[in-house]
Amino acid sequence: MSEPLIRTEGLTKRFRSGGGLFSRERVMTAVRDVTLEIARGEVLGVVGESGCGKSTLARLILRLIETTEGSVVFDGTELTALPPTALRAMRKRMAMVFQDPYSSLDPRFTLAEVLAEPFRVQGHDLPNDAVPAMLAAVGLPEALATSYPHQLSGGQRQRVGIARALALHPDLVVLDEPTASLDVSIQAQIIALLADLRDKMGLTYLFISHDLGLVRYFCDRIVVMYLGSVVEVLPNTQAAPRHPYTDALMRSGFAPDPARRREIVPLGGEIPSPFALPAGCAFATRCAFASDRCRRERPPLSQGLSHPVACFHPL
Amino acid sequence: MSAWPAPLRALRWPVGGIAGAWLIVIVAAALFAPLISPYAYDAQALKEAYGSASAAHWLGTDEFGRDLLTRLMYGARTSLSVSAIAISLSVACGMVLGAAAAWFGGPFDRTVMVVVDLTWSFPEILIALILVAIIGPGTTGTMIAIAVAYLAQFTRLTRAQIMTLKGETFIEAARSLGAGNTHILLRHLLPNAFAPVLVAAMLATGDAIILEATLGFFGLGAQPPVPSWGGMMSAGSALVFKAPWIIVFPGLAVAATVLAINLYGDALIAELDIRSKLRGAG
Amino acid sequence: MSALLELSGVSVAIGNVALVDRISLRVEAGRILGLVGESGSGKSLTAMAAMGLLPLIGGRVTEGEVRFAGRDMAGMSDAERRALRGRRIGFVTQNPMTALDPVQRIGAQVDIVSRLHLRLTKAAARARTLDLLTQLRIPDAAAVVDAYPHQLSGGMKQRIVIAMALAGDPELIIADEPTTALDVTVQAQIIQILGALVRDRGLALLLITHDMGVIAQICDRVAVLYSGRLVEEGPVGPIFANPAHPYTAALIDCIPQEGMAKRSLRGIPGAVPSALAFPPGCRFHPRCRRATETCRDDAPPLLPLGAGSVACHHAGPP
Amino acid sequence: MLPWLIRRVLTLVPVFLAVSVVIFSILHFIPGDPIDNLLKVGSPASARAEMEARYGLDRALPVQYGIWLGKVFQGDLGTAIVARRPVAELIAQALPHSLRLGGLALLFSSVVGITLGIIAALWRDRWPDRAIMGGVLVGSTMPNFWLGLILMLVFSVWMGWFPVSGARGWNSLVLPVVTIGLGGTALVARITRVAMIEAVRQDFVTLLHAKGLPPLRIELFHVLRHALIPVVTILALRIGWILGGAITVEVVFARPGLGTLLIKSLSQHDYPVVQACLLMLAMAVMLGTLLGDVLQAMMDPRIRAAMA
Repeated sequence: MSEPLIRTEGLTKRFRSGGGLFSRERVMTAVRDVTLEIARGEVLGVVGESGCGKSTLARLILRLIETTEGSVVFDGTELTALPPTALRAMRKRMAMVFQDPYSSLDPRFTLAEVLAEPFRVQGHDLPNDAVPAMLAAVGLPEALATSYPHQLSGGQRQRVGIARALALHPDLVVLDEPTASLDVSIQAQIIALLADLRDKMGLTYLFISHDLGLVRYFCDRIVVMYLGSVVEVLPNTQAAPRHPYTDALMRSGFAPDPARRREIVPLGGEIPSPFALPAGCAFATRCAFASDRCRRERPPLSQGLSHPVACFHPL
Repeated sequence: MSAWPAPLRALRWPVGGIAGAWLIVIVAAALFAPLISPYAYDAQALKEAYGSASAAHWLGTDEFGRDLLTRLMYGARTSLSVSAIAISLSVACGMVLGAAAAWFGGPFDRTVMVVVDLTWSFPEILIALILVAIIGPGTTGTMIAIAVAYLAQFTRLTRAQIMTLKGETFIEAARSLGAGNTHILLRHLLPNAFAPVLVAAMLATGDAIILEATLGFFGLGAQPPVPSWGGMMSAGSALVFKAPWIIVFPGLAVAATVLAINLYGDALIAELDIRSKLRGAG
Repeated sequence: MSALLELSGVSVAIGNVALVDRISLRVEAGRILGLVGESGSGKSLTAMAAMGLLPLIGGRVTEGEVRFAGRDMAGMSDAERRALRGRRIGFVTQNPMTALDPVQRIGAQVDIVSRLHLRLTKAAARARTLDLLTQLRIPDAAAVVDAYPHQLSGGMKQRIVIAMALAGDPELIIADEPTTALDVTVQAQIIQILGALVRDRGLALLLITHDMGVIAQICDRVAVLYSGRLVEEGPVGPIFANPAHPYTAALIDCIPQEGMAKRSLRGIPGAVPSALAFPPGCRFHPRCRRATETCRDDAPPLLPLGAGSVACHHAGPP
Repeated sequence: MLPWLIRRVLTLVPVFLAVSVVIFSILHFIPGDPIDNLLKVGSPASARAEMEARYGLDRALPVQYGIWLGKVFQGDLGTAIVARRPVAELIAQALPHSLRLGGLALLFSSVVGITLGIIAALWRDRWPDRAIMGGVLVGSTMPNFWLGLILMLVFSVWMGWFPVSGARGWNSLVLPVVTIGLGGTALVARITRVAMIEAVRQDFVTLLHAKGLPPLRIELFHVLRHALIPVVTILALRIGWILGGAITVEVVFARPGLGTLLIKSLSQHDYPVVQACLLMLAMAVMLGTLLGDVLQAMMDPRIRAAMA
């Protein structure tokens, strides 16, 4: 296997809050010791519920926020050690599409200005036909170039966000819940567009989502996160879950088919606070299989099984 | 209609239109006072002193027989220019200070905010009184005093705008494209913060006119014989029972102008759809 | 069987913008009716109309009747309508994060319903609240009643909202996107609770959602809305197996499913129209593969088909 | 909450010190020398030096500040240079008048402002709302002193209902309180109205209606309670602003009080008196913000939680 496009090593992010005169300082661990690789050309999905640290992980990988511990290596270059100027230049090779298509475009920019911005900030000349070509690539009419974001629908805005991300032909595109604020009929359009663009441009995607069904449809490999840690890496979309949390996640979704109704066995318990992580397995408080060892000791992401799972009692 | 810029759309009849019309009248009167005023502002005619409204003097005369309408026009010159210049000064400094505080954060931000919050909770009139006492009475002193008195408000507002904008996804998006600090500040943050601050400045000009008048009332504004609305009322206050019109008309001029500014400002806020952004500005 | 809640030809407008166009629905005791649609379909307005709460958002019923237990709600006095709300109709809102009064303790917010409608004493109301919370499997209910909303998780808050809806011992529950703001594992809990309520207590449930998966899991019948109009209605089995309306079919096809071939998801072309510019004729025609000249000119009427009804000039399997 | 309160009060100490430094040093920038007012024209230089020594004006500024602050803590505010009386005595005479006037004005603007705000919010976008908000706006566009003079002209001179000036009897308070209170009323009414309208849009209010609670109960017990949180915040922050109105109005109505004292001593360059007046006003402002924070915490459990 060739060198991966991205390799992270023990990536950890802790946020500090308070600590002023009026409140105690609290430390929140958003991402905890994440080691993963993204191969060139693959679509890696990261799935988890709110607060699991998936969006923070995306930003750490792009170094949009600074890491507390660990490193990110992008195509042989350690991003975490790069000086600011070199990092800014490196950004033309990696891009991000954001969740909220309403606030991800400057309301004072026309679409042409939005799409010219990547060229501008990287000091490239804007080719004459670039804006119409970019609009066409994401299926928008050329006439929209002079429109402002507020004149567009959510789906159209997200297309603009995608066009902006792809303007300089990056190697890696991080997609942070790109369809979570859209209607289902539009979500499917955008997913289809992303798949087409990946084929055409040979892109590598890191796809962040809370929707396991969508991730299983769209991605090649799937990283499952719970409370800041990776609990399982599914090597393909067909692989059976070995971690009880992944299993619960799969059982929580409903298929749009009344013939496949099933007994719901809801997950009990509450997610522990990220301000006070338990000593052992973070999922132990809600897990039917939890033993004393799970509560005491944190299971490592073991490589011995069919695929990596962080569990003492894999299914 | 929607293709028109917001400042023109805000002139929609009746409220915005009437307010706009009054502002145009008062500004024109101020600008062209030497050309259109019926008398000279310091032309005394002691025989005609304390005259109430008449054909010769539409609004009457003061204790020296000077024409009130003329003095009102010249007064507008002083009051409007002092307020407008003071607020422009205040906005310029407040934007720099507020943007810097929001941008650099840390101890600098905290220091600025403590000072700003503290001054903000003091009455503007108190700050202005002390400053005029230091600088000395007159138009320059009044201008600087008003500028300083409103500095806290604009610093606060600009900082709040930038802080909110900093959290917007489009800033993060620009950063993800490799944009540097200068680009983000100049192309995204300041242009987006500008409209709310400018509208707040307009509304504050109304308050500044009142403040200027109050300083004038205490005899600390423009010094005689140069007329200002506050100064005219100061002179008139002692004569309020004998010749109430001396004080009534300048007061009405202040109230009408401030009202017009507020009404037009409200219409402008509605057109620009920035009401929520102006919260917490007082 | 007679319907507990019946909407016949109900139109809703806010200001002079018509948003819901002649919708008819029936919700029966012991049954779950799913109301599904995308943004702008008018599904939440329909819920507000059924609750008689449209004036809160500046809206009004412009046409048609909302009948509860056979009585036209328009003919009732304000007091009569208020006596229904909380007592005979319970309401569950979309976002549990904002649904509770942040400055009032949980217990008091639930107690008030039974004190107001069932005339219970303070102590009896509290006992009932504790009982309800325990039934909804809220751990440590005795402590939760003394908590403020910000101290609870989203899933817990949604169960409190459901407890408030149940406190007046209602016959009908209207749930407006009760799981949209929740994580999937919590969504499963809430759907299970709602399903059990209908089964165990014989309640009627009007479940509003945009999620066809949720509909398939627990509803008996489904009504599909598009841009303020009802396009298809009927029992879930046949509708999911053989959707007659092209929109219903496309909506089901938009959901990624296990075993689906890569690249089979294409979505529905175009965008959901704005209420200010609904297309003439069939409102779905600009996005419809089957659309013809007729669809552009004439709005198709809702006609019976099998056990349900459909509004399409070209209804039937593709 | 108590530990928070203690910490909150402790933070006022550095603020107080900072304010006192500012107040002390600012006055030394004021041109004009109070000694000039005291000396007879042509007095020898020695008389001047003696005079300066008597008031401590010959020492270095930091030393003067230290001495001044030390005395302030003992309740000794110095001796008024022009009035030749202990400043504490002057303040003690003026303060009750100002407190009464400021307190009543604050009460007036709170009660009237909140009431008008509620009425406007309940009838929003209909004529009671337009009338109230229009009236309130017009009221806030008039300079305080002018309004005072006009009220005096109409109600005292023409109608003869109230005394023209002075501070004898309750009815001498009516016009000044109304004059000061109108500005505050406008502010409070506007915030109350907006806060009520915003609170009404919240989901939990919809749910209260869905629970079948009577609308008036919802508006007054739930919506108003919410709306009052921002009102209290702004009111506390702007206590100084409302009291500022008192300065001019005291002068207009020729009432004894801090404002009159301040204006008079400013024009006479009577440092010790000006310092003391400013210090009193600063303390009122600081106590106001403290009170606001405490009230806010009492009204909102989320704020209490953040304080733990």
